Amino acid sequence: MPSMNMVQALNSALDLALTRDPDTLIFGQDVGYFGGVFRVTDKLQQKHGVTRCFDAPIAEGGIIAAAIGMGAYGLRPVVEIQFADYILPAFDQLVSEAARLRYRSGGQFSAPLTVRSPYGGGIFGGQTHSQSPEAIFAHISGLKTVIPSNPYDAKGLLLASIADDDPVIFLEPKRVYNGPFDGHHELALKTWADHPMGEVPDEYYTVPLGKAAIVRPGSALTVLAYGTMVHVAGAAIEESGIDAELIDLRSIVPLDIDTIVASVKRTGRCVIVHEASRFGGFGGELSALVQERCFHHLRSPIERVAGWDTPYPYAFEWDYFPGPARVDAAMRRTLEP
Amino acid sequence: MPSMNMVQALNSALDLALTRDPDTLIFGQDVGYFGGVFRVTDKLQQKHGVTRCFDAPIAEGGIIAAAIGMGAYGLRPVVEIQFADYILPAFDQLVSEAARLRYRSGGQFSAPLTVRSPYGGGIFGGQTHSQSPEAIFAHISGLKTVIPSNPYDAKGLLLASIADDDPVIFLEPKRVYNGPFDGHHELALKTWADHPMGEVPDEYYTVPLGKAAIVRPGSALTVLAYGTMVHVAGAAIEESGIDAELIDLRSIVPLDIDTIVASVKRTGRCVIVHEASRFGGFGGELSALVQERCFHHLRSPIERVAGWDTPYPYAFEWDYFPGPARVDAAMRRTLEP
Amino acid sequence: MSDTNKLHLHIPAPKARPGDAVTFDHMAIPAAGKLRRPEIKAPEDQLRDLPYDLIRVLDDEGNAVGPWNPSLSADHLRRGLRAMLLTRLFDDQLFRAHRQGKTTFFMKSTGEEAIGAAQSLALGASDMCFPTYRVVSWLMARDYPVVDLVNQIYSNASDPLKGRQLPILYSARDYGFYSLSGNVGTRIGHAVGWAMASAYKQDDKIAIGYIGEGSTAEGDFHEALTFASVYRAPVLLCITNNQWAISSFQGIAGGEATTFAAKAIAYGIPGLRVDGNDFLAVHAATIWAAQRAKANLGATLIELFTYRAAGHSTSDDPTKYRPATEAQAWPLGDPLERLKQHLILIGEWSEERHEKLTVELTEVVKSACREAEAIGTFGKSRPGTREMFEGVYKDPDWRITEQRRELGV
Amino acid sequence: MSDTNKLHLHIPAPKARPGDAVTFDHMAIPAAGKLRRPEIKAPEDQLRDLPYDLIRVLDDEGNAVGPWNPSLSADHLRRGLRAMLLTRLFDDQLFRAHRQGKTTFFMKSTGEEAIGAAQSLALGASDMCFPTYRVVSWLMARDYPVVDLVNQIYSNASDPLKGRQLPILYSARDYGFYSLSGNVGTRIGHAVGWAMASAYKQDDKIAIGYIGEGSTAEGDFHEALTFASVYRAPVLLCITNNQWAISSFQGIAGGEATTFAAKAIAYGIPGLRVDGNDFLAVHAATIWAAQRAKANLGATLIELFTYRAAGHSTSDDPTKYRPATEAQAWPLGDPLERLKQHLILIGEWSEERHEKLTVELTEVVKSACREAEAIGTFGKSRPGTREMFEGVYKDPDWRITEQRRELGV
Ligand SMILES: Cc1ncc(C[n+]2csc(CCOP(=O)(O)OP(=O)(O)O)c2C)c(N)n1
Ligand SMILES: Cc1ncc(C[n+]2csc(CCOP(=O)(O)OP(=O)(O)O)c2C)c(N)n1
Ligand SMILES: [Mg+2]
Ligand SMILES: [Mg+2]
Repeated sequence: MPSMNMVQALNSALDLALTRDPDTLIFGQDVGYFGGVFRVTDKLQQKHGVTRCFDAPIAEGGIIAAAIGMGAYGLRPVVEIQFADYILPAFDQLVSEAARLRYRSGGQFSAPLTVRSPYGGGIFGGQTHSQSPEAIFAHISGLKTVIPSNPYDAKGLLLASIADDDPVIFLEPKRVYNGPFDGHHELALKTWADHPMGEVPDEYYTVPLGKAAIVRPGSALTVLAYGTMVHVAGAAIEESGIDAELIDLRSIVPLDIDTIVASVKRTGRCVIVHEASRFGGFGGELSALVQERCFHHLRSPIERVAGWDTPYPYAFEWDYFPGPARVDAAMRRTLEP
Repeated sequence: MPSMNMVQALNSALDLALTRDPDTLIFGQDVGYFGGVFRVTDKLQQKHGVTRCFDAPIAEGGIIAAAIGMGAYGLRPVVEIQFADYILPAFDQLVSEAARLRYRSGGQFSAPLTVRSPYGGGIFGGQTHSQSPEAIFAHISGLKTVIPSNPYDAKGLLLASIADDDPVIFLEPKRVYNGPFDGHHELALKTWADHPMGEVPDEYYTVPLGKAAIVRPGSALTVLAYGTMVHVAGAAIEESGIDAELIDLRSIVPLDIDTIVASVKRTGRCVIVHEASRFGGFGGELSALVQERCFHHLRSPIERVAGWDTPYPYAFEWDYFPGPARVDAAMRRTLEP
Repeated sequence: MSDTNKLHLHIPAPKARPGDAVTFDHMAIPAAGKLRRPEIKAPEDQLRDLPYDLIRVLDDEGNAVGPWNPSLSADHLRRGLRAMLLTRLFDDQLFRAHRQGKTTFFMKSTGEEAIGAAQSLALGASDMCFPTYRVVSWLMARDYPVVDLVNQIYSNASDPLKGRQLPILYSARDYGFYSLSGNVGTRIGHAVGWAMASAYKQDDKIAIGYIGEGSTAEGDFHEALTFASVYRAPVLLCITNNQWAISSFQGIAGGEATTFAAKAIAYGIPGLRVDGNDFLAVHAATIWAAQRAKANLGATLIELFTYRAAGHSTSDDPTKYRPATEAQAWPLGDPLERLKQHLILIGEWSEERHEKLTVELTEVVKSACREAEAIGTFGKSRPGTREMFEGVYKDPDWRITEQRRELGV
Repeated sequence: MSDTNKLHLHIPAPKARPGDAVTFDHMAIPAAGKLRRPEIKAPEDQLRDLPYDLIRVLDDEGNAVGPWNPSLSADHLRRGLRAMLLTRLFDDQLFRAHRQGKTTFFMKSTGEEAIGAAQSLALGASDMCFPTYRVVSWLMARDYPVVDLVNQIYSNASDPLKGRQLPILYSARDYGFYSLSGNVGTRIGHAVGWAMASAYKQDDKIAIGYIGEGSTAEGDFHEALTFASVYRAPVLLCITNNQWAISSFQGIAGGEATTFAAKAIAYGIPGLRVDGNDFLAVHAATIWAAQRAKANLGATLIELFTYRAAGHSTSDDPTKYRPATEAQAWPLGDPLERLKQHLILIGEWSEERHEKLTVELTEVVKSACREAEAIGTFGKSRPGTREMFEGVYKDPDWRITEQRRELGV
């Protein structure tokens, strides 16, 4: 099977989507001739034509608005927002329009769009190239939020998102575009070539939304993570020698509650890891759900490992970014009698 | 002491703010000559002059942007967003600019603005006149979020918010503007005239941000609420005969964690109530915090009573709106052995 | 440069407030028939005077004059008159229904009926309209069942929107009428996207999007026009300038400094300023812009100059912020009266026929209301509670199913 | 109307891509000195031709000609030249520093140095600039300590922004330079609000806000201009049209359909289109607009027509999307060379003096870098980790204090 990094896997997914469905088109800032600042749409315009993959004005709200209108017409637009930090200008279009259209129109109209966006930290991008805004989307009824952690899932989840008839926010952890990153920034970079999930079929396939992956089975405790944090948690588990079960949520809406609950009921302990600021982050919802559904099985407090409650601090990246050491400490706290 | 409804109390606060500080000014849609669609700025333009309280274009982002610039100059703007649902077009200005300015500029600039907005349901306002978006603000480091539940607090908290040197989102539960509403929509309306918190001094005073109020002491369980839900929970407690402790958070950022934790440690049980959709709502953060800090004191699962995970459904208001019955059921569940 | 003269902050104010004498003398009204009608292929730099003029066809006597006269058939004009009159009667009836507690909310389009009616009849059945809440006459002109409007307003068991939406925020896909919502400004960009999609598919359908003059201040307006200009979208973008945005006069949206039609110049597209109370002028401008759109010449911005004769909504009392007599003083008159006058003048209508039509349409509205009330007014009947949980997504996830179970529906 | 001809979607494309021959023949460049300079009190309707012309003072030989010639003193011109040259040398030095791994990121303003330099010197010390990341020459012209720029870029222990901000996103309140951020478009409205505040206080300070031509597509731009027009804010709103937005040519922002200066017409304010590579023209236009602002005549939109000669940032390789030789072919030349040529022509400068100045400023930059590097380059030195937790709010709440304790700082 060919080996791909996440950028190549996403590019392959988009290439297939354009090939299979004439009603699918792509637009966004710099995605056309240039192929995107992260190269995810590389060569797609050249291969499929200028109207299938083209540059958009620097107007995120306008991009989403146009995509909603195209969806109402019957197309399946896939748009790129250059950084997840820049989805915010389009937040109203996503919440007040895309998320509500099917409901309020009694099903007459819907917004089957996919909003791709590089997200998360670890690249010294500073305040506006590093944020993880997933929690504010997860709270919005009508939106789905997908976050892959590896090339194989990225391709399958993106194709599933494009095929989905509802608006999907597809957040791409840019720190793992070119290789799995476990938080050990002091060590040499790894590539996807040596990683099993870097093996990606050329063909069309989907990974269903709402189905979590048990990355590593274990009995001592359950670690819930998504995106880059799956690799950070994996490293922490490996290095600690703790027999933790690691679950990659893959999509937070829909959320695979059954897999989560079954695991925590077995282990009795739970650590939640995300990059986003802790307060009001998605970890709060996860903690509440686990607590509500596994209360009598819990043997210690559910722990949250997350970014601090500060803006994303450029020079303090590794003090802010939740690394293996913080995950390790949290796991040990949950194991205290 | 004069009796005021919440609209009058807010108007009194704004009148005092304009009188005391020439650097305070008010603008927003229809707040000038007309005095605001909810009459909160009634007569302020006539009394203080057109440049102190004036109409703004229908451009929420522009309103916040202008207020940030005024703050950078040295003014203390108080803006009204006509409905909290319409803060969303300004979300990027609030998150990427107002919330970050002090931090990113090394303290050279700050954004001491107050954003007032009528919020919440119970008035048959349908999808875009009923929402409770507090969770998406609570997640943003750099913003404060205040939600009064009665006239006395409304005036004191608004004056404290205006005096605060950081950006404050001030959400006014419009359902209790004219009287306490306990969710019994089938019963006659109550007025603030018969309510102790409807007694509001004419003078300037503040209610500190970050200090919760124990509305009703109790020992059986702790109910956490804010805004309209304080009254709903109060009714549920009274009718149930359960000796619950009712805490009105008053501000969710800063959050009075000490009062919350002390109470739950005493009662060992906790019910969280809010109008906003449940999934990803602020109840998740509260549940997680309580669980983390009171785990060994908890005798039953923390319950959340909230709006359903749907858009705000116009004709189904009373099926969606969390009423006393749902709070009662949740309290009883927490009391089950 | 002298720093001595102090700055001051300008706050726009309308010419008259309650108690003041009403005057529209400051408003220059060009005579009907004078403005040229350019070729649709005319380059934008030859059209830059149009936004400062006013396209008018009907003169004060009711004659149709000048190059913009669309020379419509009498049948077409009568269809327009019918749609406008039906809208007027419908508005009055449902406004009363609100006062009688049959609904929680209602909005009238009194004085603006010509706009939706003329444009609905000018455009094709498969074109798509992205409306504001003031163009219900679009649906009236296409014979949308009045009873379904009332069912929606009453949110009864037959509400096509299943009780999920505030009264008058209709959606009627089969009638080329896009889903409304309570927030303003956001859907004009959907019109552009829809038009881009039609062009992308090499289809021949065009879109028309509406926005109120007050809402043009939203960033959405600018982003929509930017997209329309950049991709030459086949779309008509219409600003209904009815002088008021709730209590704010159009000066708060920029109307003191220039016309709303002039905003077209920022995007290098034509901007037409049209007498919105003149059915023929609205039709003519719409056809001109539609032909440009269909000829791949791109978007046109149309300012429909009119006046909001009624309150903003049932929640509003306009006498609090403008003279009560302002509506009557509006120099461009009543669109219904002006079309009627024209039809009578050309011998295609009479007071008698108008009387008969009024009676007929009053009965249409009344019987629709009766039919709807038989099902139920607000609160008396409504769609199954289960509808609250449907349609959040195409397929519900566990949250919805669990919560539906918790509520027991 | 014929429905037979099919629609198609127009996607703008630049005249030349890598491999194509470069030509700017399609670009009409009016001769210097020809355009009239209107009275600042001239009504907007007499200024509507200006956005389609180009204010130029320096002709091809370097003579200052025409009514816009500001007749600046040689000292003023030399100060401008110094600021521009310092910026150029600084950019080159720090770009190299990035290649050497001393910082993670850098952006140049090569070819655009005249803009910040001329406007910084034209406006008052207490006026406030709301910059983009391409007007560092504003600070150079006001003798901001170069070492502090480098300290910020290295995020070392002396970084004035305490390690919290991406390199080059400076903030320098005492130099009339507002806080930058990585997101584009959002701060132009702050400039308007600041100017409104000055007017509200009956102060005499004015504001100047910048935005790139690509970013004018953001709704923020429109809302800012709407506020500026409605409240007649004393503000200069400047669009630096450097032809490119990363890989997107200005046509993607609407430049195919009209000029960016023409956007002023939508708001009923004057729009000036200025040769951005002409120090004298930029100065003259700035003074004209500043006088209007200070005379309570409101805002002016200024398009500064220039070219982004370098890559977008250190992350960008422009040869991937535009011909490598395009920069040299830019018909309006190099702002630095043109001002130098003028000064020499009028006998106030020489190649020798330029050589000496280059040597002197090279040393200024080098010594600033040495000084900063002595403190530390990126990663080698930085503010105390505690700074990560400071300044989120004026006073930290329990979350910050707890988390700081958890991290042990
Ligand atoms: C985003 C948003 N902001 C504010 C409002 C509140 N609001 C409802 S209608 C209205 C006035 C709209 O005026 P205009 O655009 O002129 O339309 P008109 O009512 O005159 O037809 C306002 C401010 C809203 N619905 N949505
Ligand atoms: C809101 C937002 N959207 C997108 C970006 C990504 N981005 C950074 S710079 C840039 C191009 C800006 O072009 P222009 O406004 O012309 O300024 P220039 O770089 O040419 O000076 C883009 C798209 C951003 N920083 N912020
Ligand atoms: Mg209006
Ligand atoms: Mg540019």
